[in-house]
Amino acid sequence: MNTKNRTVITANQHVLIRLPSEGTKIVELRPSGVVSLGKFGSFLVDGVLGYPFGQSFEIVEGQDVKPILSLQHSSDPKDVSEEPEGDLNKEELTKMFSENNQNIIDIGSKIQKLTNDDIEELKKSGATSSIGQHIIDQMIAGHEGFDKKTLFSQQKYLRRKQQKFLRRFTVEYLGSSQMLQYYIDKDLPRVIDLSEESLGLLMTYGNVRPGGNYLLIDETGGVVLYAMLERMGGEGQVVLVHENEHVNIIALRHAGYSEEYINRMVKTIDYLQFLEPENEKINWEDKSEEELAEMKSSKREQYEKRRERATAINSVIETVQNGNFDALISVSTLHQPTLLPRILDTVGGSRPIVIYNQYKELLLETQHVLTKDKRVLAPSIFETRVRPYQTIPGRMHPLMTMRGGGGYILWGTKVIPQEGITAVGRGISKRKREESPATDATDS
Amino acid sequence: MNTKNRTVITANQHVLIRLPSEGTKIVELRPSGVVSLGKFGSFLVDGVLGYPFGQSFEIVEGQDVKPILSLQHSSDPKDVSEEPEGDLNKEELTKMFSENNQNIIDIGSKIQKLTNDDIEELKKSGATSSIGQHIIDQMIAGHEGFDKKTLFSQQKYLRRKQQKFLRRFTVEYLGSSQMLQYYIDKDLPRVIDLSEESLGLLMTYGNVRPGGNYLLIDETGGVVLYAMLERMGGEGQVVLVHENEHVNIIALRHAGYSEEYINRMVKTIDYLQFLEPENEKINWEDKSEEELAEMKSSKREQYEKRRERATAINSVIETVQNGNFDALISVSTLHQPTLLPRILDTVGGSRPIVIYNQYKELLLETQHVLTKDKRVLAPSIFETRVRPYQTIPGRMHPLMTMRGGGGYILWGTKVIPQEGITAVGRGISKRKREESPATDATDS
Amino acid sequence: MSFYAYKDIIEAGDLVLAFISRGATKPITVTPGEVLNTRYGQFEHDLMIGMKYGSQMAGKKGYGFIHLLHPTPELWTLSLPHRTQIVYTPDSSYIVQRLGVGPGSRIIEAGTGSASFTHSFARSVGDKGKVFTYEFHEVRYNEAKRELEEHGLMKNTVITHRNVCDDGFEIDNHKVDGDVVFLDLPSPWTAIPHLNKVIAEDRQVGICCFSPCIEQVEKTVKALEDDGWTSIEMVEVAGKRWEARKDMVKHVDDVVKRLKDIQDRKSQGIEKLRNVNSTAPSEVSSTESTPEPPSKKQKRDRGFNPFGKGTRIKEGDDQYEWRDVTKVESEIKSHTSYLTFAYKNPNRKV
Amino acid sequence: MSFYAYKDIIEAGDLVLAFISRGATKPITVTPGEVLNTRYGQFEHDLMIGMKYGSQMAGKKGYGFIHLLHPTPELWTLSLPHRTQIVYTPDSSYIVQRLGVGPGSRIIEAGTGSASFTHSFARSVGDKGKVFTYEFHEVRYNEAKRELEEHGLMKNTVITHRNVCDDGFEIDNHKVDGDVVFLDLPSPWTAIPHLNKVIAEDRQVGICCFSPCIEQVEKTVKALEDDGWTSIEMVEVAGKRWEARKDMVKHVDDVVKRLKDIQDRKSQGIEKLRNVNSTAPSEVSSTESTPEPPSKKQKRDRGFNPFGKGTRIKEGDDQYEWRDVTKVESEIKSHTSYLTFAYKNPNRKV
Repeated sequence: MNTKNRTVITANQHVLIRLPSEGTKIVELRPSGVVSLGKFGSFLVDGVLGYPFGQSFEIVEGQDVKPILSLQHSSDPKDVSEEPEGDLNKEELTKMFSENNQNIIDIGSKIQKLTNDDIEELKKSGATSSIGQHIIDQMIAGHEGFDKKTLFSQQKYLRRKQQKFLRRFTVEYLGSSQMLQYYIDKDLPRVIDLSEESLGLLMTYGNVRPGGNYLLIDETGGVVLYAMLERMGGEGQVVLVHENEHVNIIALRHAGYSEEYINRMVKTIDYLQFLEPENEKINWEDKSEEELAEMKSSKREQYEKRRERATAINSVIETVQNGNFDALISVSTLHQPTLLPRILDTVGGSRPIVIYNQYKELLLETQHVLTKDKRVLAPSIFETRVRPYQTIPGRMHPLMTMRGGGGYILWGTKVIPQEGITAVGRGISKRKREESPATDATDS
Repeated sequence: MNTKNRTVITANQHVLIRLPSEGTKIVELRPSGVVSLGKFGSFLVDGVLGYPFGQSFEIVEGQDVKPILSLQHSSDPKDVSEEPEGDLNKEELTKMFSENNQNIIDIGSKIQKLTNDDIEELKKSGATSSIGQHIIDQMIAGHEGFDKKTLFSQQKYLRRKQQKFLRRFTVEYLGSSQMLQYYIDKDLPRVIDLSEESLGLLMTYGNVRPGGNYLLIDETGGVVLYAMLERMGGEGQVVLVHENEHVNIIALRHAGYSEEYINRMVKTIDYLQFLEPENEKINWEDKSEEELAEMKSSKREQYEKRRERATAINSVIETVQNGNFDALISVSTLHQPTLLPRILDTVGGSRPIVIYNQYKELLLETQHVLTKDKRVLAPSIFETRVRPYQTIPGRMHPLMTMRGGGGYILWGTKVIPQEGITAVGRGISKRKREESPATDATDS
Repeated sequence: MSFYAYKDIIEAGDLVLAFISRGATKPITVTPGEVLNTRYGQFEHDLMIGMKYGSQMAGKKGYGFIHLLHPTPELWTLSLPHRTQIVYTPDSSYIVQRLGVGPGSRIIEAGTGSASFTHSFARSVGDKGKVFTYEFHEVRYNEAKRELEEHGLMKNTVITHRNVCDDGFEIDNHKVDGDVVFLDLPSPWTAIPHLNKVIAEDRQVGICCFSPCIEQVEKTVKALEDDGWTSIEMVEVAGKRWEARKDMVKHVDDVVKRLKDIQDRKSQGIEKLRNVNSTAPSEVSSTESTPEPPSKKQKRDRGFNPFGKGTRIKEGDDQYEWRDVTKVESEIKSHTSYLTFAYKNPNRKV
Repeated sequence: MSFYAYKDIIEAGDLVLAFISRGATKPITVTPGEVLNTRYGQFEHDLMIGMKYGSQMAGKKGYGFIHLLHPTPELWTLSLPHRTQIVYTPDSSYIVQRLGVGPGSRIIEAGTGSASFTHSFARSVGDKGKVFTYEFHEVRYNEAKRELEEHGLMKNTVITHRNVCDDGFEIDNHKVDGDVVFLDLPSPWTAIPHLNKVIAEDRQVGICCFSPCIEQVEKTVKALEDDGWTSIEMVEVAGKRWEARKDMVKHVDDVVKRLKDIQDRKSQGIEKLRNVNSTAPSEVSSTESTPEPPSKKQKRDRGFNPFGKGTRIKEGDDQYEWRDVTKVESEIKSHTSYLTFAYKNPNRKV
């Protein structure tokens, strides 16, 4: 059973902390513990327990917290992020235009009279909830150009400063999106450039759901595996193929799953065992009760360990030999064109084949191989990109910059070709081409 | 001199006709001629002469025209394309919602009582300006669901019908964008998938301007050449390399340039002459006046022709051998990685190298070759895509579909490497890498 | 056959998606005695029974084939006649991922539309979760209801004929208790205030509003703010499909050879002409520079023709050199809708 | 040196763009006696004089180098310290192409901003055309004016210090007669009505308004319609830069070999251990299945290590197999501005 609480902030779970700087942190909530957020302060774990996930807090007194509406909203009813309503008239706009222009050149650190030392001093001087606001007030006082800025740029400036000094944070459930976000921020190559939208597409094209029996290649340290376990809700099984002696599922350290749970849901097998099962099966014969009785306890322990290992290996090899997996999901840097043809037959009929790669060029090579191999129907390469907007009323536009990349996904369906089937004749094929300009499955 | 009139619709020029269906047509405006627009009617050329380019017309009486504001605007002050102002309230919106939904399933050709024959009959029945509106009225009368549609969907429906039957058209100057648009509509492979935005980027990165001396490879039938001539305004020269016996600049047929003009601005050379100039130069010695005087007139004519040809070939070969071109612009399906290293030296120092290809994969191969070849600085692949919006007030969104593709452009700068220069040492190089994550020119 | 799990062998009564060609997948219910007619041949239902899902099946006359696919929400979406605007997979998969939809989620969806996203939700929430979907349009409601029943999805799905903008989301005999809301309505801002009565009170609730026009987004953002939703963010999802293709490599050396060949053939022609006129012995040397005889099969003599100009060449033909390239769909979906996300929290211990 | 035409040899007083590295191009005016200091070394201006534009130049101490580039509007844009929002080349090149800017065009540009687009316009319209550019902000006006003068662009460019929203576009002693208008202003709708006095009356006039926010577009569209502009269309331009890279090919066979190698080394280890304990003769056969000795250079013995794990490998190293791949910039410009195009016609014979 999955004993994680997905809805309420609970002791002894790993959670994601989102900071006003848009930074993220994964922490374990030890009862009576203290979590340090660096320059954003620190808080007592007990203060956040019992609230639903997604709750935002502000550090108020010492390490105590109070719930707030969101990172952008202070507890005050009116706060700086609110925009003036109504259309600005021409005069105001012209003024804004001129002032905007005027300040672009002038603004710089040189007119910022508050030094970093000053700020550090202020931070040390008190631990009240108003410290962030206090620092901001001081900074405004030290900013000569501030009153010359437009209302909008003042607000933008304040918001930026706020992000740096307000002692606020949100406690989020550590779902797969949060886990991925954490790795994207900290170690993008670790997750092979995977984006949240590509992860979502992987899960959907892979038809990942409770009760499925999946074959997975995951070189993201377990982030993809974690997403699958989330979608499976404790039902089904993932056979995870790995290339090293030991599997790397470091991301699952934060997952809060019990070892028993992981052992039940995830079976691991290395490529040697996968591709040369007969050699790698372990010949094992249980010793008789009598023999066991004669063993020293240390020997007996060793025996049990070896028995367990042999059973596990033989069992997963057998699972692979039985095949009929409900999907193959591959997020790997290994050369897929030489790998896939050797493992495709373990996937059941009409089940999805979903291959992720950071580079479209490598999926291109893979698609050509799969198109020749009749066992995958209609493989295509998909690209999905999410573009976030600024939604300030009256100033709506896409964000000016965003992360490039995000990877590509090849999706096809495992099928069972029949010997000796002829495609339709040339004449029909010609008419068909005219009707549907897309490459046709019967052409391949 | 370029004798084309760029501002006023003038007799004997080729122009682009834009139709309400968004179709385009290139026609030559012969004085007193008649231009047929198929189902949109036909018009007397003399009726449109003297108006500025960009003028829209409606066919009124017989083949006469009257100027109108635009294809979307009838001469009536109030027309169907105008939207009701102001916010709709909740009730109206709910109504719209329900009606919208209701009609989606119902609308189809089955409830369209007017047959195509009826429409043809109506079209024959009169040639007045009101025929389009008349047909639309009849169609509305025959459309049972029409009064059930929302105002918006009624308008959308009308606009769609209008596009089919209103006898309107715009006469545009046949600029390079229009020429390209025409080929995109009619024969996309002819222009190798080139988009207007890629063409613009080619011209800008190629620094095409009056007085330049350019080396061009153009397999689009002359569309790129036409764009260059437009940017050069009759000053400078283009040396056009071609792979067949004769150059294909079919697009220039519509350009309206005189043969003299083209001969002055464009010199052509085939790859054999370009790459093996010494073999291909023609040994030519002028005959003496005495010899010429002895020739029969037919022989004399032949001699003059051969002399002209020899002079032209030798002259262009010499131009290439002198090199120092102001840019290399290549829009070609030939394998660039083997071609470029052989022609790069004809380009002057600090001049742009601009290579277009339909496929990024092929520019990728080219970039690798150029990065190794020290003669091109900082080559990169650029992609530009324009996304058009619907701008109906209150219903603003990007168009739901658009053409995919548009090609890619590799841009770098021709430089002159020096022998024996050492890059900075490893220590410095390491620090540098940390400072600027992009691949650095000194690395290659 | 079920949208909740795979089975292996086709039985009578099963829903099978007959994959005819890209862009042409036909849903059929396997019925003894019936025949599927396609332009690739005829396919007898009787023969399908007992075959494995995923099998390639030959046409009756010995040529042509189809593939017999097991339904999934994604393949079903592809096989749908476009009755109404569909939420395409790049959008739906992102919404599911971002809002953390999984086993146990309780979904509120309005309107049902073609029910394609409903299928996807039902698959994902499993038997511990629930999908409440609302459709105002009667014809479409009936069609969706029938389909959900036929597809066995009523196990965790409740469909209601309702104008949620006017009448809200409450359902007799059900505590909706929704924690994921998806609104695909022309005026989501009129529906948002009604949500308070049906969303969970003890945990965070996520919402996604799906609107084609930017002005709808502005109104939606305001309505969400007014109603206490936070972390509002709007995004667009751009999905593209690429196909692997091959592009012929044309070396400039071959171009040069070809130009030389043309030159030689021309001068030979002149030579021949001269020979005819003068009966002088032909110069043998003039053929020495002729390039090696072309190895490519050529129906008529085009001289040296390294790229097969004027002949019909199959992409990837072994006799030529090729490069792998990708080509995007000729028409891409440049816009589906704007997706406005937000969250609502109880802001108290629970 | 001129932005209108190339020259070949660098002279004293020339503007040279010193290309130091990608993302670091420094404009210098070649001045005898001066030295350019970069982190790749020192470069004496005196030595630049007489060199060809485009030359690679070695640093003073014998290592490091820069390239000496001839200015163009595009390279200038790249070398600009980002004084203000720049109209980037994917946008500017499209605007120029779409509005048919060419020799003889008469441009109205407001505001001048960093003057980078002004450079591009001036280059394109040539000596038959004219660029009228307006800047309200005094500091920026002065800077742009100085720069345009230094760059010799005053031949066809007129810069005016003016708030066009209030005071319009008319200029003493000039008939503006503009046929291409580019407005990069916070409130273009306040400037549009002033255009009527300065745009051409005898030919079509094209306009592009450049606005970051969608609400600005709505107001602009309305103002254009009210003022008789037609064929209004708004677009976005998305420009991306891709770099060629190489990705190592890792065959699964090598993975399998490596796993076997690890296995063998382990059992050898056990064997050795046993040998030490029992001094029994070692089994020679156990080494037979050891894979061929690794051919790659390896500093310490990692066993069979086909992909060089844990070692520093140069991208493209000959000892490994690679595939060419493209990688987009790590941060892309997802939005610059919305471009609203429209046309105005005299609607009469001229």
